[in-house]
Amino acid sequence: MPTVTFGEAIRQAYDEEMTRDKNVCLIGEDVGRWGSLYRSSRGLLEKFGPDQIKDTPISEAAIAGCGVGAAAMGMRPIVEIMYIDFISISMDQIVNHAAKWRQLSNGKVKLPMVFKTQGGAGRRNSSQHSQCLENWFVYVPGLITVMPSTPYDVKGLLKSAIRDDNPVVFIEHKSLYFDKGEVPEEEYLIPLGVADVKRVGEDLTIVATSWMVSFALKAAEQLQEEGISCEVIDPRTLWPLDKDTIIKSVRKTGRCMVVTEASAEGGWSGEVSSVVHEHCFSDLRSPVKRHCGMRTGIPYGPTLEMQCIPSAESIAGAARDLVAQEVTAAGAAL
Amino acid sequence: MPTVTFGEAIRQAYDEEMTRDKNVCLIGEDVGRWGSLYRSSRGLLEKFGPDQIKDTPISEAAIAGCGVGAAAMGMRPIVEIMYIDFISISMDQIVNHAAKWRQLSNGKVKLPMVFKTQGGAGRRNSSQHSQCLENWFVYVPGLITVMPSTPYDVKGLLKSAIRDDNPVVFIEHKSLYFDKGEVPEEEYLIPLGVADVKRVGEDLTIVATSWMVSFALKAAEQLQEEGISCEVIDPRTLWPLDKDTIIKSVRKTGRCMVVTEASAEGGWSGEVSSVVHEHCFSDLRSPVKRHCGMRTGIPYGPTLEMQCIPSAESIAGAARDLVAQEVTAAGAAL
Amino acid sequence: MDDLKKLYGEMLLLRHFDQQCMDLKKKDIIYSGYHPYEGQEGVAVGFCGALRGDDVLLSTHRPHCHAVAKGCTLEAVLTEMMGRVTGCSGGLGGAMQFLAPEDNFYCGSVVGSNVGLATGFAMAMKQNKTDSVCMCLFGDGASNHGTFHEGLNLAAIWNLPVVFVCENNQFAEAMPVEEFVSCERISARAKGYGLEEITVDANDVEEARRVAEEAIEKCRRGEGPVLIEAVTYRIKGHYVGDPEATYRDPKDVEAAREKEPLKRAKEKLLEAGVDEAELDAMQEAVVAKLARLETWALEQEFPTLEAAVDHVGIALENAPEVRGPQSLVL
Amino acid sequence: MDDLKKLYGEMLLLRHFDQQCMDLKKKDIIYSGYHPYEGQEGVAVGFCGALRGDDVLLSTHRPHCHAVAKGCTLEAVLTEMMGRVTGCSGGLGGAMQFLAPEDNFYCGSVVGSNVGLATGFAMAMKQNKTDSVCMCLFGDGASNHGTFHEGLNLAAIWNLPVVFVCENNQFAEAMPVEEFVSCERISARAKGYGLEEITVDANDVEEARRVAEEAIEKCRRGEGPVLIEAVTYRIKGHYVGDPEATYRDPKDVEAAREKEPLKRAKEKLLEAGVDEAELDAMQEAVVAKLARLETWALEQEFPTLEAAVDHVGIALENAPEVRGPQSLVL
Ligand SMILES: Cc1ncc(C[n+]2csc(CCOP(=O)(O)OP(=O)(O)O)c2C)c(N)n1
Ligand SMILES: Cc1ncc(C[n+]2csc(CCOP(=O)(O)OP(=O)(O)O)c2C)c(N)n1
Ligand SMILES: [Mg+2]
Ligand SMILES: [Mg+2]
Repeated sequence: MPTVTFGEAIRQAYDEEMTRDKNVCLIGEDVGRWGSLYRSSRGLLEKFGPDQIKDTPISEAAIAGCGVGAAAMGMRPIVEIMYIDFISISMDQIVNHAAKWRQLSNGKVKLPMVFKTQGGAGRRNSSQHSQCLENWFVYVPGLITVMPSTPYDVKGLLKSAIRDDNPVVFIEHKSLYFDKGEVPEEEYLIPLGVADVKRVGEDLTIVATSWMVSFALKAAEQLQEEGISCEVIDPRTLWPLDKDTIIKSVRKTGRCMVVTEASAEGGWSGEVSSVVHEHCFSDLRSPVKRHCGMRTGIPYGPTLEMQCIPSAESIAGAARDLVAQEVTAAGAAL
Repeated sequence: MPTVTFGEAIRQAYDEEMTRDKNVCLIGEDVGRWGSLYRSSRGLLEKFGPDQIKDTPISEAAIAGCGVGAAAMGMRPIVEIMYIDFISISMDQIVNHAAKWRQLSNGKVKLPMVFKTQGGAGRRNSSQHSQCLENWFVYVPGLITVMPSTPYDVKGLLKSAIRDDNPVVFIEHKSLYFDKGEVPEEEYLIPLGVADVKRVGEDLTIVATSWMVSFALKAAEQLQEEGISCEVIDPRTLWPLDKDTIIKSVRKTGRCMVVTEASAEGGWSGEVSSVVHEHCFSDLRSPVKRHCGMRTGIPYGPTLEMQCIPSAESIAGAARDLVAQEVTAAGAAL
Repeated sequence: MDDLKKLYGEMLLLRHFDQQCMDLKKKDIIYSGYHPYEGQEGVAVGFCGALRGDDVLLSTHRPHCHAVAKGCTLEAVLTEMMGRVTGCSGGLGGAMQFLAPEDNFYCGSVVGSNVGLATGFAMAMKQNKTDSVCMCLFGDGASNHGTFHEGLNLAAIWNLPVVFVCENNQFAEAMPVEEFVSCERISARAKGYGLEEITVDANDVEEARRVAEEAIEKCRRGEGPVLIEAVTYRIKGHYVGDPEATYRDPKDVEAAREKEPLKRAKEKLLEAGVDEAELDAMQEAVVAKLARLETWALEQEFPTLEAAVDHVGIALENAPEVRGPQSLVL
Repeated sequence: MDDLKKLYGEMLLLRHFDQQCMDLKKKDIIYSGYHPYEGQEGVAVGFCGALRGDDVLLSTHRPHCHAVAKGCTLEAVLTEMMGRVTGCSGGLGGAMQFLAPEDNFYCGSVVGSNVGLATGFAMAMKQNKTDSVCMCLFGDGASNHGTFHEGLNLAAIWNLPVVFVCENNQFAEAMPVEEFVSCERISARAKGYGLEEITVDANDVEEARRVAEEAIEKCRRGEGPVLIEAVTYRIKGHYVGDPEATYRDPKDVEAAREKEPLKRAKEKLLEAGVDEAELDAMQEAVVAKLARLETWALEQEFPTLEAAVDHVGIALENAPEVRGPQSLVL
């Protein structure tokens, strides 16, 4: 299988879907001439022309609105918001319109559109360019939220997101664009709402997303040497959540840790933790642990930001503590 | 003690704080002439003049930005966003600026400001005017989030929010404005971050917020007659969360249910559920239950919206089920 | 005069329809916020009525007359406001927000947002190489919103077929336009987008229609967008029973009544020799028609909770391969 | 000529400072996105340099020269960009976002937002009855943002003392202004807010300063706001190493070099008989000063994790009664 970067996998997904369907178009700031900030659409303006690749002014509200209108007319727009931090400017269009119109028309208006953006730390861009805001979208009925972690996944999921008839918020991670991985030459889709067990294990289920998946896998390798066997699950779609895969795993391992770069408070990690407790209470040897980013704006500088988010070491440390812990729940004592 | 409406309690808080400190001002659409949509600032333009009561154009982004700038200059602005649904338009100013500036200046820039808005269903205003979006703010480091449930609380909390040196998102409920309750004549403050035990009980801890508190209390009354004793906790401040009060209660009752009008998925109820599991795992007889609004846009019509959110009856039903349940946790079996 | 008679008839229907809705609101049979339209009929009939079926209209939180003028049936619009399944949005939307894709009509209750949405509808039209146009109506208050600016700029640089109509009814809730809009005429904003400044007295329905047709034709020729300030007056409060005394003098309302579009059209018709009895007959017919409508409407069903689904949870008919099985069992 | 010599000297410092930052960026000693300023010095010196200490300046994601011209020390600005504790924001902000309240300087990396923020600073000034003003700088790209519109309108209806300066450097990243801004001159947007249309060739630093002073005085007199389009040219890429070939012809850059503000000021000075050796000496002094600065800067400490606190968790010194005890133990 060819090995390509995360960014190239995105470009391939665009290329294939735009070739397949002329209604697919990409709308955003410098998606054309520049081929997007991290070059994931390079060369596409030349290939598909300005009907499918649309450079826009700096107008995040209008761009998002434009996507909603175009989708209502049957196009399949991908609206790119350059940094997730700026999606704060498009929230009205996403939440009050994109998320509502299908219901408001009894399903008659379909909104086959993708809000594509990137978030997270790791490129030393400080607190206005490094946020993890994914749970805003999980929280809003009417939206699908996707966060891929590998080149293989991003391609298959993006293609599915483009083909889905509901608005999908598709969140890449800025620190993943230059990561490499195998991507088959033949076409494939990855269904939305299906988790991937990235590593099979027995003692502990680690649910991790996006950039954190690779850290969790590194931690799992290290722990394996210490005799702790971790199962690492990447839900890939944050909502709809593939509860079955997670529940099945926790029933087996009896322990669960959720790892996110986003801070825990008010985050999606609490959703997973709650779901696991609700479904696996009697299987759990100890409460689900959330191992998450610090509750702070990501600070600038060469090293500080990495200290604010989980690392392979910190994940391994937290996992060790969790496995060592055996908590007696009251229920059993009765 | 005099009995006043929720709206009047807000007006009193404004009045007292604006009298005490000329830097306190209210900025928003029709807060002056009209005295706000639900009349909570009526008469104040006449009393305090346009320096303290500022009618604005329909410009939610600029209004929020104006508040941030004014606060950085030492004023204490209250920015009113008429419906929380429109706060989607102010998110950049709240999240990328208000929430970040204090940290970004090492504490030198204080932002003593309140983003005041109202949300929720109950007034048949359909999906673009009825949302519960509070968890967006709990999720963002640098913000305090408050949701009062009674006239007494709204007054004391609003006064504290105005005096706090950090940005506070203060969310009222549109269905509470005409509720009445006792409010003392003498001045009082309610500290942010302190929960209120609205009813003492033994068998089950119900954590409820905003409009749901009254429903939970009604349910508790009914359940009492059936011999089930509920403790009802209103955190009042969603973040910082008064974990101690909740944990103490659950250690006593061994059961916990979180009731929110917002749907559970990605919501603040998951935060509470996680915190309780993390701290009270061995005290719990069964997993924490989230009893929350349906995951949908609030539909229009005379009755449908009330079917989408918890009621006293549904809360009582869920509580009955929860108390009947005894789940054996694995930990104890080991 | 036949043209004016026709326009007058359409305005008459809207006037009475609006009155009927207001009564239903007072009886609590319309449930949500309801925003009366009296006095603004020149805009609905002059502008919305100038559109073809395949043109798209994006309206506001004050949409009911726009919708009817665009071609939605009275049945669908009224029962939507009454929350019945026969409504445009199946009764899920209410009086401020509903979608009627079959009639190419969309509205919503967030002020200003539709200016952004319009660019997408028009972009699709342009790309599909049809000569359809999109008309986007919004208020004087909305012209202060950021989306107004972004949408106008985007439409202008892309040459999109949008007729932007700023329905200047002098007020945004209690905010008089002259205090909250920083330029003398809203049309002065056109220059900032390289567009022509156009202001029309929309209480003159014929003039409104003429300007509308010109703008629509311009967009059909690919020379859009166009921005038009359509000046009118909101005779009623922002909503039924709002505290009007806080923001305007009753005398101003009286003065506005002298200039409102129905009165003007009627005077012109009478001057031109049209028989008053004919106009009275028109009115009677409208009243009778609306009475039948109401009787029918009151018999329609309300939607049930099943309608309030989050469509995200539903697997896709046309592309099942993109959805995992658990999406069925959310 | 003494005035121009002074302005020239200030521009010279910024030119070399910018060059130095660019080198540090290439060496990965400046870590975040870094946006060069070469060619735009006429704006920083002409406009920002015209402010008093008590005036507030709101800048952009390209802030370093604005900051220095406003009065922040080179030490504070450079070490902020290098992430050291001695920086304006204690090294937490970086090259695109930092706050220096003691110097009344604020900037941020979200394009357009500062136009809204400016209204608040100015509102406070007006209310405090000082004659301070707020200057808000933003780019040609930012003039397409919704906040531009909302902020201008709000400032205009409230008569706020803000000098809005649109630094038109011809590009927003790879977007040429003429393709993305729908009016010929950005200043044409002024009319939409009832303001005068003012465009200045900001490569003529004297002219820029004259226009700046006039605008500032106008605001001090309570006759604000003012909107100025300051035309200049971004000689370097949007960031170091951007794919310039995708959006402009190298010939255009060459042409722009002929018109850039330092060259023009120098020519004028020489024409007026200033000795070239004197100018060379100025340059040498600048270079030496910056070399000392860098040596010092490299010795400064980085902040530690303790600095990255969420201030919400901290109980209040001045009003402890509004916070419960648990806020201490988050
Ligand atoms: C973004 C937003 N802000 C505020 C409101 C509340 N609101 C509803 S109608 C209205 C006034 C709108 O004025 P205008 O645009 O002139 O339209 P009109 O009501 O006069 O038809 C306001 C402020 C809203 N619906 N949306
Ligand atoms: C809201 C927002 N959208 C997009 C960006 C990404 N971005 C950073 S700089 C820039 C170009 C800004 O152009 P302009 O306003 O002309 O300022 P200049 O860079 O020319 O100084 C863009 C699009 C951003 N920082 N903020
Ligand atoms: Mg109006
Ligand atoms: Mg620029």
